[in-house]
Amino acid sequence: MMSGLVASATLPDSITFAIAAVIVVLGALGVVLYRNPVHSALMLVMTLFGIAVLFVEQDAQFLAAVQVIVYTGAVVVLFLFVIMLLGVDRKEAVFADTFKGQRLFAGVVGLCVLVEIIVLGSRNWTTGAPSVAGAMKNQGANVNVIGKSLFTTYLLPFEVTSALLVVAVIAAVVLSRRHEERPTEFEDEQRTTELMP
Amino acid sequence: MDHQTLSTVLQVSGAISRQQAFPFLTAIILVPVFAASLILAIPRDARRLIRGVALVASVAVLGISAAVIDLFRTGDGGYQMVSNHMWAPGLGISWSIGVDGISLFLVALTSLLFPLVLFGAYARQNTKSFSVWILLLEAGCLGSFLSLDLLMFFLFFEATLVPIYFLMVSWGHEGRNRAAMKFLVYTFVGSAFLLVGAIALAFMHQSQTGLLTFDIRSLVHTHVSGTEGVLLMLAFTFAFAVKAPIWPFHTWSPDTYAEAPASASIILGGVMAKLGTYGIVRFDLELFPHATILLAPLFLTLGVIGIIYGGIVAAQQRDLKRLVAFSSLSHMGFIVLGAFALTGESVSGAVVEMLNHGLYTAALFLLIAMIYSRRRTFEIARLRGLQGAAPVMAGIFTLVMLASIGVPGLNGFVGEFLILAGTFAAHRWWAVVAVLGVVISAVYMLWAYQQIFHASQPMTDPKEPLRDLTTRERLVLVPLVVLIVALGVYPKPVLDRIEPAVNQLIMHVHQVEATNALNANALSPLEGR
Amino acid sequence: MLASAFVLPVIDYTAILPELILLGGMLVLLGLVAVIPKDFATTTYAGLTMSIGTASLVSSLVLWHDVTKGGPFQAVAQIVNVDGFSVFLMVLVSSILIVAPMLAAGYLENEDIQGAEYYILALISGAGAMLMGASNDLILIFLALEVLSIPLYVIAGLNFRRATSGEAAMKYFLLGSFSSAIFVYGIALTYGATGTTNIGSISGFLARNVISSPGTLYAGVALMVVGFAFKIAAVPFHMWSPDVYEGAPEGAVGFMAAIAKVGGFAALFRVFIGALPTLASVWSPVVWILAVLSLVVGAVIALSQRNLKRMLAYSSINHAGFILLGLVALSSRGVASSLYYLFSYSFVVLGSFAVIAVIARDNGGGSEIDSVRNLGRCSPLLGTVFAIFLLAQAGAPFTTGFLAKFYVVSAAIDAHSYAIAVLAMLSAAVAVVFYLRVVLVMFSGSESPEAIGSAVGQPVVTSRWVWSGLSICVMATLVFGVWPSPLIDFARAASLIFH
Amino acid sequence: MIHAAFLIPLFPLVGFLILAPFGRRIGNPIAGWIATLMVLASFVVTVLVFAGVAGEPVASRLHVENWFTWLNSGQLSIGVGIQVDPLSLTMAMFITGISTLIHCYSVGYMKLDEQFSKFFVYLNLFVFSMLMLVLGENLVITFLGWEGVGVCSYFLIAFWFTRPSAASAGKKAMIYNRVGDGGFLLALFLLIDKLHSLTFTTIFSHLSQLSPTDLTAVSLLLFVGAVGKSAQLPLFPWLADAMEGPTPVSALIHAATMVTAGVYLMCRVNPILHLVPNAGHLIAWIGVATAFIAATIGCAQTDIKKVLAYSTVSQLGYMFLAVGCGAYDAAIFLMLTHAFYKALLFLASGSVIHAMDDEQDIKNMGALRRAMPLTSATFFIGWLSIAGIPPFSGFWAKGDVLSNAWVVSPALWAVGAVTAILTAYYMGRQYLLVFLGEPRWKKAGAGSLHPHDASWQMSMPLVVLAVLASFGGLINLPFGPHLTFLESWLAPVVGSGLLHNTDSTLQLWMFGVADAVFAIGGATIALSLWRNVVNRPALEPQFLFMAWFLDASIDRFIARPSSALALFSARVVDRQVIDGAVNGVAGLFKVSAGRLRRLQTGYVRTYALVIISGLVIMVAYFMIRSGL
Amino acid sequence: MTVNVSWYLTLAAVLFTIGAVGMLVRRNILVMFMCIELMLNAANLTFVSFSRELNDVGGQVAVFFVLIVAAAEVVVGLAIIVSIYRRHVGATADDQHLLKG
Repeated sequence: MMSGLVASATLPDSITFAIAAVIVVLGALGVVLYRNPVHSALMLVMTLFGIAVLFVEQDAQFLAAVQVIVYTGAVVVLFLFVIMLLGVDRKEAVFADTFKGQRLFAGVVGLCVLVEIIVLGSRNWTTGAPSVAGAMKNQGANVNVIGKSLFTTYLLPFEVTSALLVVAVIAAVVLSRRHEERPTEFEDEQRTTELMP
Repeated sequence: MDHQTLSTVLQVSGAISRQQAFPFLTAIILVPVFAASLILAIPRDARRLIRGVALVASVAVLGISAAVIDLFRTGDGGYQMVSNHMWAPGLGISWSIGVDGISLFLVALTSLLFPLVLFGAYARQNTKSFSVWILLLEAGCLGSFLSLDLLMFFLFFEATLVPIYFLMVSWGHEGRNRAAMKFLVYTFVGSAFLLVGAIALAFMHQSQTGLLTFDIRSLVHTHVSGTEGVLLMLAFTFAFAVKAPIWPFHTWSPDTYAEAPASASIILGGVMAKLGTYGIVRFDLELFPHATILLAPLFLTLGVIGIIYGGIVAAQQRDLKRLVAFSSLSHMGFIVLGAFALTGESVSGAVVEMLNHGLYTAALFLLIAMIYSRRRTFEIARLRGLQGAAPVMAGIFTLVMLASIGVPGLNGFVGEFLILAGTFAAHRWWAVVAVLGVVISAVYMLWAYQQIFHASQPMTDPKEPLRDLTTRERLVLVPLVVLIVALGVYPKPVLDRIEPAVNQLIMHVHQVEATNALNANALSPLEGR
Repeated sequence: MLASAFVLPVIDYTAILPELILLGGMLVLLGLVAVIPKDFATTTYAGLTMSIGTASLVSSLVLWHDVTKGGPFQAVAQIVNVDGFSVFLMVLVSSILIVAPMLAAGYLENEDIQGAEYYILALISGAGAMLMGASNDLILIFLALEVLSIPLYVIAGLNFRRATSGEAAMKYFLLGSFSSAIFVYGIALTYGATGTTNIGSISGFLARNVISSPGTLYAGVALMVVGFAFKIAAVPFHMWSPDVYEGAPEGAVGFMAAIAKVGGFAALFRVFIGALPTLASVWSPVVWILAVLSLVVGAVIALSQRNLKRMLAYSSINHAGFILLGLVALSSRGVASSLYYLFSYSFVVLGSFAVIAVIARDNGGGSEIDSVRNLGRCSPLLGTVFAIFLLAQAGAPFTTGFLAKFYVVSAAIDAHSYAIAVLAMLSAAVAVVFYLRVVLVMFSGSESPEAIGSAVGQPVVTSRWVWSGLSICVMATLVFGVWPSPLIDFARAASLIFH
Repeated sequence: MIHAAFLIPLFPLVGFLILAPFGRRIGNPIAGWIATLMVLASFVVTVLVFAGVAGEPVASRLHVENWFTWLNSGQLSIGVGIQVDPLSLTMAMFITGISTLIHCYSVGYMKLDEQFSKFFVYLNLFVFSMLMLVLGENLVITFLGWEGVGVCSYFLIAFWFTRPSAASAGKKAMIYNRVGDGGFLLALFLLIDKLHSLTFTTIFSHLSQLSPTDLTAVSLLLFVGAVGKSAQLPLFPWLADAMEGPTPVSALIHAATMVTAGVYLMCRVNPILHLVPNAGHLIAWIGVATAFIAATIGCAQTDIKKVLAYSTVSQLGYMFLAVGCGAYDAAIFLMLTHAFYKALLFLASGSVIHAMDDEQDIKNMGALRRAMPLTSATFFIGWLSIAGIPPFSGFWAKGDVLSNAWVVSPALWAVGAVTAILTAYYMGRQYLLVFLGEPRWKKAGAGSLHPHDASWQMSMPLVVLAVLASFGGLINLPFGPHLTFLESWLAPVVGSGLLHNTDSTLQLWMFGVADAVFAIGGATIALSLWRNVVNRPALEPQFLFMAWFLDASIDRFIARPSSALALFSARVVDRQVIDGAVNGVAGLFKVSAGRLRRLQTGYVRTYALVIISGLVIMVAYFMIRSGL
Repeated sequence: MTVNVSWYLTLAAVLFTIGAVGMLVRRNILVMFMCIELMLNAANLTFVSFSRELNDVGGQVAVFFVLIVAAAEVVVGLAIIVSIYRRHVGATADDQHLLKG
């Protein structure tokens, strides 16, 4: 029933999609396969960019911007920062596994998930009613629409996010505060490996 | 109308008014609870005070139940002294209690045995918690016998488990923990089915009348179809079969009886076993007449197997308490037989047997405890020739033994006689086989008696010579002995009170069955078309 | 064309007052932390938290009054429901927030985890739990879920002296965010399938039109089920809970367990009965399986546990199974029974873990089963209290534990699902074993006759705070066990919306 | 006067109630005398009542006294009361009479026993039960007494409980009796089922309601009870062991009274038996077979009391023969005379044993005639009487039985006749070995042994019984109706069942001569064989000494297998199968708990994997539901 | 050829799967966390695609919220990781299995 909307899909769109999709998938695979966390982080950046492109491609300019700013600008940087801070930028033996079978299982199960979702969706992905929360097309700038809906329909969630951010702050404070070590007998296993820089 | 009827009417009405005067039954249940909470407030060192309170409370209960027996209107088959209060309307549970011929003497038995336990089988150490648990247990048992609400019954039925568990693990013998756990879990599994069945029945009743209640007086009128009835009845009976116990659900009982302290074994064998059989008579027969009649052969067979099996296995026991455990498996078999034979004689016989079995089993366990206090063992092989040293003990033991064998003139005979007579009329061949039990019981009991009391004097070490029963011990046993003889010689007063209720029950059963048959006949032509 | 100037929706503050009180109180505490010197008695913060909780309790009761008067309504642009259900949960959460600080205070003091962090986090996640019960939009539920969980991750890691605490936090966080990622993907698919995330609209949409190829919708539902099942620790999504309960600081575990279950179940019921009633025939088998698995696995694995906290973790998995029975029943009776169960569970679990915290403190953090040996002798009162909680969980008569089990089972039977009812009761019978094993160790001194010995030497002394907290829990457990009518009526009123 | 009947059982009961608590304090010998007095009193009362009843017209000699209702349930209502009629009175009279004598004897016999008072407690209780048995107005009371006497015999056999053999013997007696009681109970249930009453009068007036099968069943079931109580085939081994009890007990319970209860029961229900002749034949054959077998066994016994025991069994067999032939009065007649001479023989042997201080082996006796003339003389009378030498009582009674047997079937008569010879033979053997020959006890160690007649308490009963044994026949002389006192006296009760042997005087004389010949023949054989001869292994084969190995085979084929079965059920079925199942379930849970527990590896990735797997399965389910 | 929404959604599914599998196969906590970010992004992509398809703003708003949540989670997660690493440098997820059974 929605096919009418995508009739306008043109060749450039397709090409963009193809490229972006490749970027996304490669990036994702990179995240998983690279042995060095730093590289994984960079691959993540790649994926996120690809996704931003796809956002733009789907007329979500605002989100694309936020995606780039928040993810690449904040999240990944934070990742890299932590990696460097903790000096764990060393290789992980990706292919030596702690216990056998895990990776095989993971592959099989992952495949199942993918197949199932696609099979379920493929017949007809979109069955919903259009424009319930408010139409997008011909409502002016993407930002306006989102902003409007944020401050009307989604006002409360918007406020709730503040609580979320407060939690984040407190969590950071509480957890990463340095304590004078007062080891209890519950660390016997740990002592050996404790090498504080 | 003539004077006699007039006078009886007056008398009855007088009885009613006197019955309403005071909530006897509620008091019976609540007095022990209050006493228990009172004891909780007493410091644990004031042993005498604690014990005094406990004794007074239990004796008070005995007094009240005596009053109840006095006020009980003989010849009235219905529930008497009923009191109803809504408890949890949302769940359809109500505090409704009452007594009828079937429960009357079980209440009396309970309220008699508990003072005896407190007097005769008292725990030396940790007096406080012992008294509290005993009193709570008494409340639980009385509650289950008195409650007319299926769920109240279940609550009390379950509530008895906690005190008995603590009694066992705190004052029991070596293997107590395992035995207690086995007993508890086994019973709990049983009551799981009971609970589900009860709720299911209540909802059936709701769907038919729109009223959600667990009051058996209403539930009786529920129309239960054949299969449902059978399933529900099995669910109920499983719980009771475990509690009684009925073969083959008995294997917890030898361990439990053996490991439990004297007090607990007395209550287990004397009172709590009756919870099961009482449940069968009260709920199975009353709520599922059709299924009962349908399944009667099965349970009759189980009962008979129990009688024979319990007897012959008892004959092979080396531990005195285990022997008693199996003997009461055999006696429970008689009760089941009577209950499911569904004749007036057999069912009243079953009810009487519950009372009688309570009396002589309690006496047996008391005597065993007394033997233990002298010889420090339950092993039959290690007990010899007590009769020479303790003739009085031997005499009383003999009497109780004969009662349990079922010698006429003692109470044991009355129940067995009625049960067998009634069963013979309805299900001849089961009765014929069951009579074997009469022989077998003599075999194992006499064997045990010979081992323990006969044969030559044992070598008593001069430090601690074996002494005969002390005055206190005699005082504890006297009431039981008196009742054992009295009920054997003149059971009529008891039966007269039991009779009407039982007849009403039997009539109800057969009525429902008849109506079912009628419906079936009415339906069959329709099916034909 | 320019965006027309929009008007902010009318905000009915009373409708969200309890949440606002909690968050506001949280900010107050934060301010205090900033201005007040470091070595400030943590118990004061506890006191403040209690008063905040009390305030929100009062406001939710007021709200209850409004609801009973004016009937249920929706507020703040139809995004929160104010009905019996949400108010019941508000009341429950507020009361948890009153009791939890008392129980934690003593512990935190002892571990000298100073400051107000714990209380702040508790308040926030309390607010989250309330929102989960109230919200009328999947997005808001997702946010609330995060607001509920993230503080819990932190609390799990609060005891920085313990390796296990950090590990617990890590596991809880990784798996939690993993599951919420799955959850949000589920929301996305559902959104695609129905065109909206608003619960009311979803149910309306599904009621109005039949979806010829419901693949996307089903996928979405499945993924959301995973999200909820994880939060309520239903098998097979339960595996985090034993580890987290064991690693997390004892004083807080009770709160974590209670609040997570409350929030999770609130949202579960809200979504599945509120939004997807028309699909009941499709998802109820899944819930049935989850319930069965939780009942069985929880009870069975608990049998083999030697650590009290792990044992209780598994037993609460078993409890989750019981609460799911209410959803299996798919009736207002079912919802009411689940709510009643949640209520009784919350207090029992709070109390149990508080007792464990005390014991663990007395023998250096160990919470093995032997650590309660002879507790009944050394400090009878504490032993009795613990025994009461354990017996209540086992479903002993005259405690809320029994009535709760009875209520849910009866709901299941009312819905003619006898099999699961019997199964539930049998699992309860199995559960009796491990509860009583603890009681046995406490009172008879030994689990097996050979191993006689005393672990708890001197009588255990605990702070006033803990005692008062425990007494409240015991009260709630016994009073509503003997006189259940008010609570039951409340629960039934709370479930009326689902007719 | 008849209304004093309730006193008959009351006196012994009172005696019991006095002695049970206080006997020990009252002490020896007063306690004994109290007991004796009580029984004597009830004997006197019996006589008075007898006179009263005898004074009434034949038609109205049946008096039923109801005391109180024992229980009533459904249609069943059972009262407690007594029935006074010629039969019960006859029984009561000889029971009380003999008991009085034996009480008196016991005072002397038990003089030195430290449980003196307890002995009389039991005796009084026994007399009470026995009287209830015979006087009871319904079968339940009879059963009450029936069990009561059984219990008392248990007590008294095991009286010297320190002897394991005595204890076992008591147990054995009780258990054998219980087997019979099973039959008795079933008979009661059958009657209850059919007639809803157990009162004799009611039963007999409603016999028409019973089908032939029921009648047969009832009579045979009651007979099973009688077989147990009266030690008939195959349940007689207990009686031999019962000799472990003190001799007065053997005399009273295991010769005179209790063991005849079965016969009494059969006579009491004669209206039923009368209707089922086939049952009668069975009874007759079992009786005569028992008589013969027991007699053969008696020939080989060496224990003075065992000989008497088997002779008792044999005589009881005669009684059942009579019952089976419908000659109830003959049965009663033999019962009475037997009570006299068998009690006499037991008491005499008792004083022998006393004199030999507790030596019981007749091979170690001999030549006691000189040492204890009175005992010897009385024993001699007993021998003549039991052997059936005219004119002693035994002759008349046994003759009556045999002549009736002939009427039914000559075969029965033949066996009975052979048995008569054997009886005379083995009793002669015993007399010769005990009182004649040379005193073997001298060299058989115990040099300081001076046998002598016992004290007067013990001798007086001997004399009285000797007199009775000699002239007891007078109560029922077969010469014309005016001399058959007993027969005509019992006629109202057993008349219905009585078949009148209408044999002419000639036949009568022939029978008499025949009996006399048998008796004298047996006696002479004994004289010729056992004069001065101690051992004749040929005549004492092991087979007979071991009582046809009946006891052994019962032990072998019933006792041992059943105890093996019991052991199997206890050890295997109960412990391993039933309990094993229960514990097995528990174990299953333990194991699976351990298994499942291992899934919880502690690795985050495992947990995530499980989550995803769960997801996969669930989505798969949804796929199926969405029709893919 | 034309691109319709199902391509985007398939891509999202692929992305989600890769993330999930990564979560299962990697031991480095940070990387595992990145994989979770991948999954969130898959969700986002789905939202956006649907919102375009349905011509509905709700989806994009949802993405906005998801972004915020992601940010908050990152902060908390990294804080936790830091606190763990402080105790045990270079700890992988697999090293953390004191708690089991």
